[in-house]
Amino acid sequence: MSSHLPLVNHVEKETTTLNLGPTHPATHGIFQNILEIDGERIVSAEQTVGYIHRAFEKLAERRPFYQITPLTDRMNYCSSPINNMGWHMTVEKLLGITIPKRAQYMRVIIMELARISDHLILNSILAVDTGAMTGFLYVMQEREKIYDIYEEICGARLTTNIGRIGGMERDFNDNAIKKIRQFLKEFPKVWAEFEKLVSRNRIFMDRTVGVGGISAERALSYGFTGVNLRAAGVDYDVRVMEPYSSYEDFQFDIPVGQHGDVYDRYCVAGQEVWESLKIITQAMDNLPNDSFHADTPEYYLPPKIEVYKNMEALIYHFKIVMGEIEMPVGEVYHKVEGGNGELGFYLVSDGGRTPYRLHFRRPCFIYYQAFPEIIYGATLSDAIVTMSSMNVIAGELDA
Amino acid sequence: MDIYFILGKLILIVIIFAISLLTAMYSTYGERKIAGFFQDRLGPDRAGPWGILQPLADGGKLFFKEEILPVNANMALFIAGPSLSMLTACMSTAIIPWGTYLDIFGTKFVLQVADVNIGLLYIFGVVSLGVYGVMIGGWASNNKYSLLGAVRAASQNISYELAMGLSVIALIMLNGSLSLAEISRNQGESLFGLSGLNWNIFYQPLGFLIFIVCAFAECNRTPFDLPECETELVGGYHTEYSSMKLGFYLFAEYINMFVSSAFMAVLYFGGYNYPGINFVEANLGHNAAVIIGLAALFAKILFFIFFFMWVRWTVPRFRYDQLMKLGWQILIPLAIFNILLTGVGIMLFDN
Amino acid sequence: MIDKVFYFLSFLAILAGLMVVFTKNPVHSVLYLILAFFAIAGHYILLNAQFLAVVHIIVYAGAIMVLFLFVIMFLNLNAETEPQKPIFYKFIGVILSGVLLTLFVGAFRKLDPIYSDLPQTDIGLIKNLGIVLFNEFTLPFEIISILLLAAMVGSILIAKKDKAVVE
Amino acid sequence: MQSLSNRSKQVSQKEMTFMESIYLPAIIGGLMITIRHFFAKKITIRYPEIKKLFSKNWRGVHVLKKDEQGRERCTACGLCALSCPAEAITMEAAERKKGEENLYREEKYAARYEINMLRCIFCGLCEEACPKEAIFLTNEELAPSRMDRGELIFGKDKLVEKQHDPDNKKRGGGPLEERLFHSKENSSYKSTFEGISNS
Amino acid sequence: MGKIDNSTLAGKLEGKFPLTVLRTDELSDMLNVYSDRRSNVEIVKYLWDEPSFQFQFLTDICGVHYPDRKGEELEVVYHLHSFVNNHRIRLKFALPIEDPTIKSLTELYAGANWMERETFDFYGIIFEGHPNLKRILNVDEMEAFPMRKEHPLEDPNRIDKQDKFFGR
Repeated sequence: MSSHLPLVNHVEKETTTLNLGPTHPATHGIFQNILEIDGERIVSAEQTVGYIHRAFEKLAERRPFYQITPLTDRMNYCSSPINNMGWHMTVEKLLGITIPKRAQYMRVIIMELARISDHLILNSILAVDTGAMTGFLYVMQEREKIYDIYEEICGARLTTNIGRIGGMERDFNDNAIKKIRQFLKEFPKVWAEFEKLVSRNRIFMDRTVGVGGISAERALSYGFTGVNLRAAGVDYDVRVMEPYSSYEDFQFDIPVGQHGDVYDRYCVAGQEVWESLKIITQAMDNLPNDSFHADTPEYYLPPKIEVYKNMEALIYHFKIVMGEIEMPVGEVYHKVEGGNGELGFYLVSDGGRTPYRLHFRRPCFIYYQAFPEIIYGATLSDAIVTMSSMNVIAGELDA
Repeated sequence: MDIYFILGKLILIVIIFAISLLTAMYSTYGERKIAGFFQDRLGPDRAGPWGILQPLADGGKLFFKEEILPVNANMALFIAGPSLSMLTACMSTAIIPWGTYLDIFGTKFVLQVADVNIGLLYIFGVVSLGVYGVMIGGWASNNKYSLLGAVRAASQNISYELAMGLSVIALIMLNGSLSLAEISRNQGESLFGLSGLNWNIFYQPLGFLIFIVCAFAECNRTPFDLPECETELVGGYHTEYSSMKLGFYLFAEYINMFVSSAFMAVLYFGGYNYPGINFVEANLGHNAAVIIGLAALFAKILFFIFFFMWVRWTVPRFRYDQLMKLGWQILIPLAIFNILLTGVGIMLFDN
Repeated sequence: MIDKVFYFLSFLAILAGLMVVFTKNPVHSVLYLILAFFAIAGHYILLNAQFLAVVHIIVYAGAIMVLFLFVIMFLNLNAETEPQKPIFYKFIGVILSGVLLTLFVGAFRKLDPIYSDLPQTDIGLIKNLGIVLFNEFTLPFEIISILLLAAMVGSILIAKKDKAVVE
Repeated sequence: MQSLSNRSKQVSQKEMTFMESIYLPAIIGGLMITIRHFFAKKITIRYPEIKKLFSKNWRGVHVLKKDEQGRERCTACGLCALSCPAEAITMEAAERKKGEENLYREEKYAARYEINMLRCIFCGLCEEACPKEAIFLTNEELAPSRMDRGELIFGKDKLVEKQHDPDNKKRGGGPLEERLFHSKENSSYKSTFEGISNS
Repeated sequence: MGKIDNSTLAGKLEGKFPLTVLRTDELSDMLNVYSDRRSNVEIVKYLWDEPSFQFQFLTDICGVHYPDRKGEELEVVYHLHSFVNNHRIRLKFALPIEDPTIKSLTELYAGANWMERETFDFYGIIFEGHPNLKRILNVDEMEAFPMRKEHPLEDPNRIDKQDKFFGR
């Protein structure tokens, strides 16, 4: 980045203002960058966000806990199961529930699938933004297969609302297991092919190597997490540092880059897909055989058959659905490794049926503010590539 | 000049014009279909069997779509832009030799509209004008993205014209003529014992490589589609265009593609020649040989159009400064080197 | 036939030349200049100098004017800010162009119109041009080509050096 | 910065070999990959003619179920409306009158039951909340689209299933035990609740 | 990779800032430090600099509104993280609603910029020394601070809003 500085500082020219967004093909979602450009060099950038702000934090203050899950779906919609699980775990942490190993492993499988779907979109969209459309469609087929798996597990594809407080809503059925196995068998070929198509192509490398780099110090100062931080060389991963949901049981590496540039981000995300595949394989092979939900009838909906036959179950059913369960007073901060970084939930409960305060630490919102610094002095094309490699997702940006 | 000559030429012009438009039209269909096939999809398949009526549907749609004229656009130039693009794209078909001549009832019917002795230079003249359509349209739209696209197009076209010209100079040295008819005729000689295989590609592989790269750049095709790259400049120079004016721009691109494929075929891949042309002529007669030659030329052209699309759906695109660097720092020195090499080759082998 | 084409092209050239001066919008000026170049190229073709005509179009219309347009497009982002020239400059401009006009008129009055019935020659064809260039004018031709090559290599070198400084 | 986890792995290799730096090998390799796909089997599903199978758990448009005797199961308890995070469900309850026993299973029924499909997010919480197994998201209509927004407020006319189909293998169909098994494919609940009711 | 435990952390903090750190507790999952709002930069700087702590990563900033607590209605909550020790700490600073000002952390953490803007946007907490304190997610013309509790969401059970387009 510093290499461009002399060029920009020494020449005084008339600059042009260019509105990149709110609706521009490269802003995947709706947000705006007001760029000052001099020819094709960017001399300053200002972001405007909030175009799809939906006041989730305010809405969450009226919803019972279980109704907040659909809200989290709509944050990082490329990996909504991670958000769902993160929220469930936050509430479980508040309630002090530990869920059985099987449920934890199931969550790991779903979260890693979500991470794959997030990263493959990240990388293939990066390829699209550099002009290579075809690889994108090859891996998109695989994303559809991941969505098929979601559909088997929960019934929806994109906004999943998967799982429950206290476990999963249902066990993996045979179809789901078959589809996951098949995915594990077929996907590596597709991903290897995609990487072969894109990674070592000189045109792609020229576009990405040394573009949009950030040092580890600046990245930490900006609160980067996830792929962006690891690309800068810091091996911080919530899954390893503070394991949740039995992540300590699995063997996997943390891929890191060197300079935090676009190519590093691309490589780290690409490698993380391989690591996720490793985790899913281990989880599938060692899937324990106990229950898929915690044994906590006061928080976990009873099965329908009990509701019809059993008075207690009916009472619990009504209490849970109406949100009249006793919540402890307290506050928790729980974090998961989301698709693009540390996704945190800061929950303050006053014992009421709704959260007193719920704050989402949205990684995207925090690291996107570094964008003007990263692209300073770069060209317009670099800015586009940087933006898409940072995995800025408007839903998460604006919450 | 006798009346038959003029009539023949007129018919030929109409036919060539129709063919290039038809090819361009079906190139749009081909692009979509081929893109689909490359991407594991089917492509358009609803309009007619296998979707072959799709270009008509597209054309109809473009004609009847609402015409949006930006308020602050420069009207005259806004309309002139696509027209110029279309005009220059169609002009260069005039000098392509589609075959030697047909013998119809004893009248020689030359399958080339104009055999000008500056043939190659004519192409460069027309091609160098092609950029005006893009520039004027981009500027007149009064949109910053369009302007950026126009500027990129202009500098890209000028830069790559140079390398293209230099790469062709080696070819001219080899053939000793600027006339395309002459170049085609030269390639009809025999090589490896096969008549009609004396193609320039065997003598000028490096020149061809430079030429094809420059042809990609001149047609604004991926990996050189910076003037219209969607992810950066929305639509580039045609961001503000709608309905048939947009159609003209897109159409001009496909005609350009057709024309440059034709030139690649004529200059480097033997034009209407094919292996065994003398054998066919001796056994089946002149007209049959010419018609097969025409088919061969079209096969070559279609292959190159396919190749254009194939590359487009495979590679990423360059960045602006990398594009300039490739053009000025790699291709031009390489082309000069190619000229030197050719010169040395001619000195060594021709004597 | 040829006469009529000649008159048409001349009219076009003069009209375009005048429009270059009189249009307010510099982009239009450039486009009229291109039109003028085309008319002149047409004249070359009338003289059977095809090579000259095409080179004229390639070099002037295809390259130089593109660069002109290129620059003007960037300058002319908002036409309203065009500063009004002081009357003094206009005055000097009128005087200078008047002097130039007198000079031309004086020169042309002395000129005999011997070129009006030029016979159809092949002197402008590329073959003859090549023969002349490589026989009579070999030395100047080679010197010029070396000069051009030097300029080209120099420009490439400058471009490379610039890159090195940035890095 | 020092390693935090000892599990880091350097992944990006930025130095290009000579073969990579001359563009062509990678481009040709890419061309080979794409041409292989050119002749590969296409995955397009030609939609209106061929439809993709939904999973058993598919959450589609809502259906208000009838029981085996063709009576509406809904008892207008309002749990679904309460559990709806999008606040899409509106209902009005009414008492069942004499002679309507063959229409409604319970004494109370929903006289008006509307789901605003513009608001509905298909989260499936209403299905989970229903204690009478009356509402199921099993209609396999995709993304209902209408020209008029008003038409997208689905009333009982659109929601109530026409006739109970005992052979229907979807959730909410078939005999009771099977239905319940479909909705919750697990039997470990029983022990939990037996424990509670005994204590 | 040294570990810190919460009690030493609390002890050190209280020893270092006897006047400004009001109290500490260990509610649920991490150490909460309640301090005087005027000292926020000092405390954070100390936590950053102290070699055995190195809380150099700002995880989150958010505001909370407690309308019942007189004089300290608003609260700014910082989550800091020490990567080296893999330890987290939560700092809380209470502010009166009449004068909701606190010093900005943008000098220390570049990432605090937007987080503080978001907190300002939602709660009207003014961060002194912030380079560009304006609304971020809501429109600039907005006057209220929407996350404060005096702006409740509308009653879900109201029936007067029967709208064909937006439901009830």
